[in-house]
Amino acid sequence: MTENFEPTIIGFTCNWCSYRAADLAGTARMKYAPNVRLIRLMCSGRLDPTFVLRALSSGADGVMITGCHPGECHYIEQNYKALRRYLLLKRVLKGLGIEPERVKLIWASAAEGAKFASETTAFVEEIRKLGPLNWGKARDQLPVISEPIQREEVAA
Amino acid sequence: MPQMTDERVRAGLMREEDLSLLHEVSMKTAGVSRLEMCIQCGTCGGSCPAAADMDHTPRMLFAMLRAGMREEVLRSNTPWICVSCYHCVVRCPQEVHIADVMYTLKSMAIRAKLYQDSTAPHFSQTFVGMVETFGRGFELGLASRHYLRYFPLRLPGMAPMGFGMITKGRMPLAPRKIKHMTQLKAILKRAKHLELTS
Amino acid sequence: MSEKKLERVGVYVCHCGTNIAGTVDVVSLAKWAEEKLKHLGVVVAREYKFMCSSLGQELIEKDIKELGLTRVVVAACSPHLHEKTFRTAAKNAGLNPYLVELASIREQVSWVHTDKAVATEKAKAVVAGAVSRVIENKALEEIKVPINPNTLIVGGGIAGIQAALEIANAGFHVYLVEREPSIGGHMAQFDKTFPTLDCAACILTPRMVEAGTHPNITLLTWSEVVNVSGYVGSFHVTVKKKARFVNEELCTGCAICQEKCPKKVIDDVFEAGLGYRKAIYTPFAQAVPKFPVLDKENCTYFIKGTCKACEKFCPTQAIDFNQQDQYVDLDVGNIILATGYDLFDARRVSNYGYGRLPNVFTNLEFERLSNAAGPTSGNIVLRDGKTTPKSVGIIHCVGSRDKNFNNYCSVICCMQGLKFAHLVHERTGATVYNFYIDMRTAYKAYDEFYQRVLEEGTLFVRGKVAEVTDAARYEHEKGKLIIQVEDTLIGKQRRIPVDMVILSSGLQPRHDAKAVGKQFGISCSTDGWFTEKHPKLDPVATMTEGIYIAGCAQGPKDIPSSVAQGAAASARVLDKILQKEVALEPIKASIDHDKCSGCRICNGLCPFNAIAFIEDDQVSDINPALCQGCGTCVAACPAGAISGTGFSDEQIMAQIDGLLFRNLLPVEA
Amino acid sequence: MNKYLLYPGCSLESSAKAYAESLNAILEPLDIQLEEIEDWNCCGATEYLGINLIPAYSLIARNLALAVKQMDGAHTLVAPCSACYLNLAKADHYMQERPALGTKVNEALAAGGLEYKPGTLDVRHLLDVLIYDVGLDAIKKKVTRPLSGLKVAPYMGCMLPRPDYKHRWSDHEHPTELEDLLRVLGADVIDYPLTTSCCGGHMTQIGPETAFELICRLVAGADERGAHLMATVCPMCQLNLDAYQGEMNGYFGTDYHMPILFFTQLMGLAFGKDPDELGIGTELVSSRQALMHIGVEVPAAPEPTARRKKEEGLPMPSRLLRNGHKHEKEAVR
Repeated sequence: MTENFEPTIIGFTCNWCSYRAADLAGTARMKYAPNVRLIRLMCSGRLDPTFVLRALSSGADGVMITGCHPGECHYIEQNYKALRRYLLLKRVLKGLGIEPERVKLIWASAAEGAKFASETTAFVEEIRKLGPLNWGKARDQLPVISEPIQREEVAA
Repeated sequence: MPQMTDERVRAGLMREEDLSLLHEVSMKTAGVSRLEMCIQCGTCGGSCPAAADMDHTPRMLFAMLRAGMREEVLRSNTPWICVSCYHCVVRCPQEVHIADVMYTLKSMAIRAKLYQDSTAPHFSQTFVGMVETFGRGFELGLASRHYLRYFPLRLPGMAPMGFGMITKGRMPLAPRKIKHMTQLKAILKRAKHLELTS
Repeated sequence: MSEKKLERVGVYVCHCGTNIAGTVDVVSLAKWAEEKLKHLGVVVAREYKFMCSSLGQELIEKDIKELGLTRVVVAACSPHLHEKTFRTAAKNAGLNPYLVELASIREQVSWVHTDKAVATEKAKAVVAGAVSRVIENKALEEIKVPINPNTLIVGGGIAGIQAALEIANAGFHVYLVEREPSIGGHMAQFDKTFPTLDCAACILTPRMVEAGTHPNITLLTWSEVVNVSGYVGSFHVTVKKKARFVNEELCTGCAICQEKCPKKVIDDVFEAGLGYRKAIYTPFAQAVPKFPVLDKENCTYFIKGTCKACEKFCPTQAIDFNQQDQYVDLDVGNIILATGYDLFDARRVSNYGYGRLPNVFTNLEFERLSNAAGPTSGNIVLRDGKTTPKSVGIIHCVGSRDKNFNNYCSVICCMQGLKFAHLVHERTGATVYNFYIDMRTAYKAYDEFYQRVLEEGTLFVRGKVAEVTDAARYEHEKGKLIIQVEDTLIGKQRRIPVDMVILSSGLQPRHDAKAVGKQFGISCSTDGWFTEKHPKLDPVATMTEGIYIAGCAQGPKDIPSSVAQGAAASARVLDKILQKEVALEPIKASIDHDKCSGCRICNGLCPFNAIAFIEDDQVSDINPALCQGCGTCVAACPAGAISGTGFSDEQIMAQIDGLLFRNLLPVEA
Repeated sequence: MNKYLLYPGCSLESSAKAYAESLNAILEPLDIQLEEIEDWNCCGATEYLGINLIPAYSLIARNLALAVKQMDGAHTLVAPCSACYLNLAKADHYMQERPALGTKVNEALAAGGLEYKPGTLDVRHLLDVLIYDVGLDAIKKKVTRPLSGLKVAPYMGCMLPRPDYKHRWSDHEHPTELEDLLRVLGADVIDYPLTTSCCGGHMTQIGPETAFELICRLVAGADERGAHLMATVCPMCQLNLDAYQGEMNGYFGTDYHMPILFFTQLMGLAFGKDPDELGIGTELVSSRQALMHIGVEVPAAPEPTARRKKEEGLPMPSRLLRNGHKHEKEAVR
């Protein structure tokens, strides 16, 4: 199963460094694993841990959080806040019975297209090894996602 | 196609596989060697208190590693002259672990049987032999074996010193042995096995 | 069940020639979007060769008008490239520009993947994410704020002076704040400037005088900025004018007080510790302004209660022992930080012996030593004050390019080292050695100067000096400083005895750069220099609107580059002033006061001090002009009371779902 | 009473007996307790590292593992020998820096039923503990026979201040700790720029010409600056400078007579101990003449004069770092 398993991963990027790193990887035609789908935030500090839980509960097998290197945040120091939340989030995931390794924080400057590409591929392989996310009973314990997915009803 | 003569190899036209030499040395070194970071500034060669006796300065050795000059590097007396004073290590602007790289080169040279003058390897091996037998150093045993073989002419000059050391009780005539020699031997046996398999 | 009216969404897939179409099946992608995303409100999906072309844009504009689109998704390149293009197109067609989203299927899909099927599948996800998100987008309006035409410049070195003169000459007012008693900065301390060897004072003094007398420039020397608030267009700044104990109205700058003051003090600042000044002093003869400063810590009157020699001899009764620090409030529209650099403390490289071996000098000491106005009147002598050296060693890269100290190249040291070699050679005829790792003489006329110094007979040794010692090994080394180095070009260690050693200490960020950055709301790089908005294309702007940087505060640089940056920063400021008002991106956070519990968690999170607590209402509030839109407070609010326009929870949640196709098909309960 | 674990090292049983004796003599007045690790083995000096990597580190780590067994609240492992100190500290450091090495070493240790988790112990040199734990003030209080009039060259050697993984010393090149200690004992400390130059290490055994050159630099440097004797902190330095001084003189045709004592011997003397108790007399270059300077009657200590007092000329820069700190170490912290 895990042999053919293609994980789906949501990646959060900041507008100033890591999104531009992804742009650079593209401009330089660097190839990397196609499993990561990116969301642009203005800053990694915008990352609400709920987003990560929402992604994992909506079908993502892993979440990649990227931001500017410490000391290089375009909003001075907000990436440190992202780091703190990330560490906390890992503890929460552990509590929910989810492998904390499914979430990874990566620093990438706007100049580090190559790093972005190689880290992405490496993370996909790590998640591939972990296998598909198996929520078991954990999904029921999720207090943070109170709002049901509404748009399904619209379509129904 | 011209032939790859020894001269050509020495002139820098390397066989491809030798380009892995730097990486090999780096991987065999304890800690993180940072060898690939060398900028050839010469701080090491300038700092070395024994540079005058070396055939290559450490800096040159690192350039030769990059060029894949395996034989020349392992034949060099430089690692054996290194006195482990760590001047170069703390001054190196690129934080290369120079002294530890020297230890690696020594062990590689011993294994490749390339270093010409056997004095230094013999001393190290005799010393280690004592430690592996007794668990502690034994200066008199070491000195007598080593000097008789390599420095017989030095002995007359050293006699007063040796006599002084013995009469002042600074050189015990018998070795001391640790209690749990079997335990130490078991550890070293396993360690040697790990060294070969890694 | 839900009666929510569907938005009318148009999806436009760009081929970008073969850039996208070569890897993504654009035709089936558009078809898929039209069919499978219909339930989200997609009413039309088209593909076209070049969407950014005028024909492509017209296609979108036409659909907006004719099909009554309320949202647009363009699947093309990175938003950093063409977001503005398509937003403008929407605006032209009467749609609010913020109701357009770009789906990056070039940089993030076609250029980085090879398998067409896989790439097309990922492109679908990216489009689905963008469609889901755009539905949640809100119409936004740009915020416009007026620009106060006054400018604050912090730092009166050559970069700050240049910027001040450019703006003042254009007819606008400048406040130039300087920490030291006089403007001039490091350049005023130098003797000659490379590569042309003009005398620093000769070219700097006229600029200083011009700045000092310009009707549009208010000089605030012996002053420091203590508080900054506000935002681009209207900053409020408080400047502390330290007490000079000299009444500037009365003082004529005759310098009699300095002459009569009995207290001699080692001048650690201007004379780099190599000379003396009085307790009441101007740092140098051409100081601007001409008024002296009384140094309270060293003044005999302040220490012992008697003396007052300066007061007695002052012909205009300008000495005022009761003067207090003053606080001046300024309103300005833009700010330029030109705060300069500190010299690396050469004592830290203990193997070079500075502070231990008397005849080891720093570069700044040598500048004073060779300066005709310096403590030795320009005589290059040893620390005994009289002996001319017969041999001099100049060591490059002291504290620079060294992971034990500063990792970066200090840029100026090679040329400075060459300049010193020339001066020593010219004035003493001594043998000069330059010890270098790499000779970096880029830029106009620099390498020619290197050639000239070579021609003069300076001896170059390629090798980073290992140590400078007074421990002689041989007779000829006795009484000398021995420079021990590997001459890497011959592969041998050399010991070179010299009389004098000059250390080219590197440049490093001001010791308080981080605090100053925080005060003005800008960041520092890992090395500690102020961070520019873009390293290549926007080197003098910062991430904070209205704050600019110039000179060495941004990174090591020489005089020409500092001057260029000063001028560049002033051009950016003038551009802002002439626009009279500035439009701010409407990506901001705002607080729903009904939901805010007043916990104040967000208050400390904002690096731009945009969040304030309103005591009367017991809620927090965000100043939209200060908010830069990072969204950290949005993520942190435990009550969910803060929302971020452009990046709201709803938008991001919807995009997550879209990317995962979660909202693609109805799921049976 | 502060308890420390002690790794004495082979030399203290043989060539550096005097170090062991003098150390014992000063423990009681300074209120320190040293508990020797049971059944410790040789650290391999600088020899084993050049032959085999994993066996060399396993040999060192066995001592660390044994020490952990005896910890009982004590975290510091003290080594009086600089080479032993460096080896023990290095093993601890590299097992952390290269976890793969740590794993292999522990695999080897397991063959002897042992284990060492890097970072468990604080490996420190004796001088470090005396200066930074006991403190100069406490030492000063015990001085009953100030060494005034005795000109001492402070010799720190290499492996103590370098590479200094944990930033314990004030400087890599010119650390002042030994100098400060000797001054507290009342000695006239000479300006000795060679304080961290190399003694030759094992080169006395394998390349005597190289070693003689290095020994000569040190001894000549001390002699030229008027030292009566040199104070060392390491058995190997003491051995090279003392035992080989005669041969070195023969090689260069010089006639230096520079006694080499351990700093603990000088502490013992300053504390009023009997020279016999301190192993004085076991050095090959006799210190009798040098010690006559403090022998009979102790003259009143003259105020030490500034080394380079200058009335004229250009002012000297202060030795303090610009931020007011004395040492790089403090500046970094």
